[in-house]
Amino acid sequence: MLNMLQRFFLLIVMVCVLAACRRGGEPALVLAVGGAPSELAFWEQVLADFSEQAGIRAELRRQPTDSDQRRQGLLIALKARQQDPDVFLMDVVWLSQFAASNWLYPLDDLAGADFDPSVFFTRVLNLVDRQSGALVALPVYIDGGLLYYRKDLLAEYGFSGPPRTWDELLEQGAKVQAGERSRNPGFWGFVWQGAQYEGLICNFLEFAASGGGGIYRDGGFILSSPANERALSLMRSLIHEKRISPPSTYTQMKEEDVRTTFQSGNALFERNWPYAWPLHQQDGSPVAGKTGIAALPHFPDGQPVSTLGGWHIGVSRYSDMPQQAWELVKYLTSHRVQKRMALELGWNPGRSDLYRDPQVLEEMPHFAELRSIFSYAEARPMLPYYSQISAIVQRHLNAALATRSRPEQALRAAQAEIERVTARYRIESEKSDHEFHERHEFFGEKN
Amino acid sequence: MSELWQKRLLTGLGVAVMLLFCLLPFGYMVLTSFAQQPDYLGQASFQFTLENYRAILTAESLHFLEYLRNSLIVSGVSATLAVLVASLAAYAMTRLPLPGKGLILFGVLAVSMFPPVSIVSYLFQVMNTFGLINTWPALIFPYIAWVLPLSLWILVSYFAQIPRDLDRAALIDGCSRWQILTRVVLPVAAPGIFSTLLLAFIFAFNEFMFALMLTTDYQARTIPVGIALFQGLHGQIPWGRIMAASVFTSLPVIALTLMFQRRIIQGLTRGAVKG
Amino acid sequence: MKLTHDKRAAALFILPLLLTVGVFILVPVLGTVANSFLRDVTFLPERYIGLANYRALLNDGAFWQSLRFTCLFTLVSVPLELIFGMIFALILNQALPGRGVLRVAVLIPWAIPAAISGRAFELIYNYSYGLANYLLQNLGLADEPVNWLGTGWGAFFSLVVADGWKTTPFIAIILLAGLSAIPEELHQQARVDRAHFLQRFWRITLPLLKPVLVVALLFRTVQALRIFDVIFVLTGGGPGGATNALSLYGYQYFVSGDFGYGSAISVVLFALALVFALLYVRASRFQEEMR
Amino acid sequence: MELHLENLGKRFTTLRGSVDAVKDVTLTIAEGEFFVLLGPSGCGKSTLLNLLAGLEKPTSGTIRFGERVVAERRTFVAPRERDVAMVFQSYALYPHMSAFGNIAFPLKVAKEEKEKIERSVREIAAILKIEDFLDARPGELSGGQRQRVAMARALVRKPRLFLLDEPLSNLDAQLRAETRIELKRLQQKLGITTVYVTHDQVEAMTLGQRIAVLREGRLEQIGDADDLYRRPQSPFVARFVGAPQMNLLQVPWKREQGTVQVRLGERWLELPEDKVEALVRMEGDVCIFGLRPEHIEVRTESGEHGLHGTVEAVEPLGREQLLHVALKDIRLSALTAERDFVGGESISLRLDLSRAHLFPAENAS
Repeated sequence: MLNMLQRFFLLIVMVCVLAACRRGGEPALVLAVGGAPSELAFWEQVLADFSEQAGIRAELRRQPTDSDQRRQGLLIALKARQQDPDVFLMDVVWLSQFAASNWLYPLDDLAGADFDPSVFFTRVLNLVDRQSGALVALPVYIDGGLLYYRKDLLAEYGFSGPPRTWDELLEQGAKVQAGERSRNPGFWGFVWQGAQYEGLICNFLEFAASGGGGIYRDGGFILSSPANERALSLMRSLIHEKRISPPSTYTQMKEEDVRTTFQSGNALFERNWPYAWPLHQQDGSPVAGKTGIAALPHFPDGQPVSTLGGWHIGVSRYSDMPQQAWELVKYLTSHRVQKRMALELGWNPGRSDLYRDPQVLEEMPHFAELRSIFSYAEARPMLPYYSQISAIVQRHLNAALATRSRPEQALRAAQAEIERVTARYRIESEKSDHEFHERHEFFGEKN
Repeated sequence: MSELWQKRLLTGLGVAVMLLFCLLPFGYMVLTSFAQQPDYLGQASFQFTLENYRAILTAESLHFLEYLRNSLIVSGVSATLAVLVASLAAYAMTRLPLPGKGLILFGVLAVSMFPPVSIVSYLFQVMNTFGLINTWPALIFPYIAWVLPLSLWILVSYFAQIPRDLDRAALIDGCSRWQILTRVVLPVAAPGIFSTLLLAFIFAFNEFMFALMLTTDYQARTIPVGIALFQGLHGQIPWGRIMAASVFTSLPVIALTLMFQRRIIQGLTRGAVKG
Repeated sequence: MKLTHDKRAAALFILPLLLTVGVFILVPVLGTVANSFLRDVTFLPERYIGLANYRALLNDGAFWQSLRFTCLFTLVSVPLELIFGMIFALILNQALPGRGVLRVAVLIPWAIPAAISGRAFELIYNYSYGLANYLLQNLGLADEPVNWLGTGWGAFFSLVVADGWKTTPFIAIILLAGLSAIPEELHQQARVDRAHFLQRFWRITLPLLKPVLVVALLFRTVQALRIFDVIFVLTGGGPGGATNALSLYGYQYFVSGDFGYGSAISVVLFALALVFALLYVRASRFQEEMR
Repeated sequence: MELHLENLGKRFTTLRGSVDAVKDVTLTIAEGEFFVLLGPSGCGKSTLLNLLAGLEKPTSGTIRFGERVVAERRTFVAPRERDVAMVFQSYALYPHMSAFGNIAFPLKVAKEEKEKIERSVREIAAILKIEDFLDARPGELSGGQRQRVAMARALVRKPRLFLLDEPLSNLDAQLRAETRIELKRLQQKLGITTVYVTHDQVEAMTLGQRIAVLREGRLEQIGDADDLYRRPQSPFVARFVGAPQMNLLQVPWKREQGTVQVRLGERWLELPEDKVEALVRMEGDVCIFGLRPEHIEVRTESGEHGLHGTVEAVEPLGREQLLHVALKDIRLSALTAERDFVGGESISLRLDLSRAHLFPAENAS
């Protein structure tokens, strides 16, 4: 027994030593990406091709899909000033924080004269990728909120096209829902993301900004405003008064719940990201060929708005091989790889030139429409402490949707809480805020 | 109504409630793992498929079997070591002259109340310093510490029940303290040791946060994180695969339970702690 | 391993414990406590700010809400789990036919990692095709599907059930091990004394089970206070922050890069757990039994 | 092997203060001797045994096994290096091993050869007549069988010192008597130096070649059974040894006309001359007077020398009766086989003063 245990201990020590040895070897670029196995398989292939072409060893660090968990993984490594990962993908809302934390290598320093930023969506680049004047990231994949609709049903009930305003949406939704219920008791007029998570902010921003509201403007929070109140009341009445959105909207409706509801033929309208398109159209989908996309509706006095989402690529400040890292960034944002991404994963490239590529358009006809929709894109507040704000706003909006508080009450409370909580961060970041606004306006107008 | 019947009725009722409570969700998971779509209880109908199992067992990109292997090794090794370390400590606490036993016991419990998320970045740095990120030891060491408090508390309460005369007899019979532990106390406490081992194993098996942060891919990643990776970029959840993976994952634990079960019934308890 | 003196043996025996717990838990915990006095935010210079994080917590409504939820959840779920765990353990300890199968059945829920069982319950509570609504409607208990997670209390009890499904077996197996250590003679004696089985339970089983019961209670309380996975998956803290547990609240700050504030929340959670633990230990006088 | 204990002391320190379990004990136990430690519970006899076994470390003093110092201030020899064996009151059998496994355990730990173990176990099992249940677990054995297994486990190694801690107290009366005899025979046969702890004076008297009476950690008296019975050196020993208990009374004494007298009830009784010396050394005018019940004669009619009293209670002991008699302000018990007495009867007592024991009053020791 004694011997056995001693041997066991010895084994453990040996395993540790071996494991430590295995870490050695020549340095390699490390790309941190999260996602489903099929997505990771894609990245693995791309990296292998890159290694072969550029002669630089590159490895994949597999992260989960959950964006909080992905961020925490990067945060811990960066806070510890790790050399790896060298290159990583960031959700658009992290960019300010990562830049403010000085974790991102200014790409201008790495880029040669041959680099042409104009192939990317300029608006996106200016809204988010330039921080304090420096280019710190490039869009790999961009997202924007869309309205999906059932062409067949709209025609059947005598509507000529998708709704332009929220009122039209209400009208069409109520009529079709009432008609369809006899055949399908689980049918809903409009499904969208209302659970307490980041997606709720994206949805809210689209409702609010399409009528002149918003979260943050000109260095101040503007949550408690009549426009926002109107938007939130509308969202709430969709569920509780008009009842064309299911009660589960504010509990479980995230992207996938929304998509599957629509895809199984149980909804007329769907607010979702472009990723849903290829899935709706795939073989065996009940809504294949019956689905259309359009810009989201707006209030009579407003414009359609689409919340800007997506993932951006950057180089770590602590990378031990930034020049090689830049090569990888260039490769991953190259026309070839972006095209491959669009065709294989159905993702929307950050390069605008691909939306005119005949081959891409043949496979992904909806890209033509997406291009215009991305130009309505509205960014969420670009602040280093955005996630704290987001958490607060999510909670209060969700409470209003759950009828735990009244809209104006929720918005006022959110505004007050934000002011208080973020006071701790603003003391020293005011300066950067100020710079940011100058920049924002400057580039915004230029666009 | 006689007592026997009251008891039988209560037992029968209890068994029914217990089985329903424990197995209904699990049965649902099994059913879902064989379904093509998870919404078969809605308007859609149930379509049987083995595709999910085929996928998790054969699709290389899922790395399911590797995750499972990592989980079994990491949890098995850390549970064993933790129970060993806890046994040593519990023995010292119940038998040996040790100042501040209660303080140690409570202190160990107290520090383990910390939310794991707040200590994971420290662990990351430690493991990184030793080049252990994405290796089994990176998880084994924190897991030992992680399951120790539970193991320690259970074992102390067991060891306290074992008569001290047994130790004295063993001392007289020529044993060292180490021999007393391995040849007398551990065997006598076997039922307790086995349930502790099982609890420790499952504790480690279930851990998520450390596994997420201290491993980077299938070379060391464990099942809970591995299965979380099944999810797509927009939260596409392959329910069938997740459920197939969970059902498959519970097999080793079921096997362990059966083994452990046999050991208990084997009659170790028959004369235990009575003589 | 030649141990001539018991003191040296004691030191050697306790050393591995102190070492592992010290290096892998105690040091990081102390680090976290120290961190809670800092403004440790990724995008601002690090600075000592004394108790400012704690003062900010006092004025943070969301913090109070999550504190309330966490305590309430613990106070409701742990006793419920304890009662059912006890019932399960009593059943499993009987010589029933197929008791091996029963034991496996009870352990299955626990064997499934929380990150996954949370997912399973997500499906179960699904509004349009989940098992819960399916049963409810097909058993004729309701006409309309129920939005389980839609109200504060609905979400609360849905979480209690989902969490209890996983943790009741834990209590059951600890108590079962404790039960198997109770000599059969005591029960026979009581039977001779014509004690009813409920009396036997109250007078004999329960008192003898006390040390094990305390262990189960202690650990479940600490775990319940720390509850994370199930909430993270099921409600994400909703609706409207009604189920935002302290650990989840702390996690939000850790992932968003405010380590100082997150640490302060962790320390509060820690203190809370400590209070509960002290109460139990005091009530049970565990140390005395240990001598 | 001879055992030497010199100024041995053991102090336990707890949160509530410290207790001296053993105080300044000095004694020598001869090779092959059957030595009994006798005393009431809590007198430190078990601690003393544990000190011999090496289960406790003395706080002061020395223990030598022959020439070898096994415990002293800086020396401490662990139990397994002392070559001692012990039988516990609870038997402390290992519940997870068969009887055979239990008996073989010390040999296995000593890494003896398998065949030798087998042979030794069979041998000792034959001596103790336990061959038939060597395969059984302790839980399946009766109390007596367990006791034998425990003895076998202790003796199988042929230890140099054999320690027994109240090994018979869990047996019923008849079995206890039988085992006592057997134990004595076994010890004589094997010739191992044996230290036996008990609180039962009958056991001590029947088994011990010498008996040490302990009181509150101190050695009260050492001697053979006869010494303790006939010549107790303190009221404590006098009371503890012998059944029924000796009568002990605190009485005034005086010297008169070359004689020494003690007052019992209202009468002054003259003591025989050989008792005078004992009293002369005492201070004060009160002493403790002891007389065993068997040395009091009970008579029905009142004689001139008799003390008159009333029977308060009668304890029938089979062949004899123990009478509790009240004499004015004192009580005496007396043993008689003369005839059956009943409560309330008036009797007279005749004391055999030549058997009286006298101790200083308020005995400090």
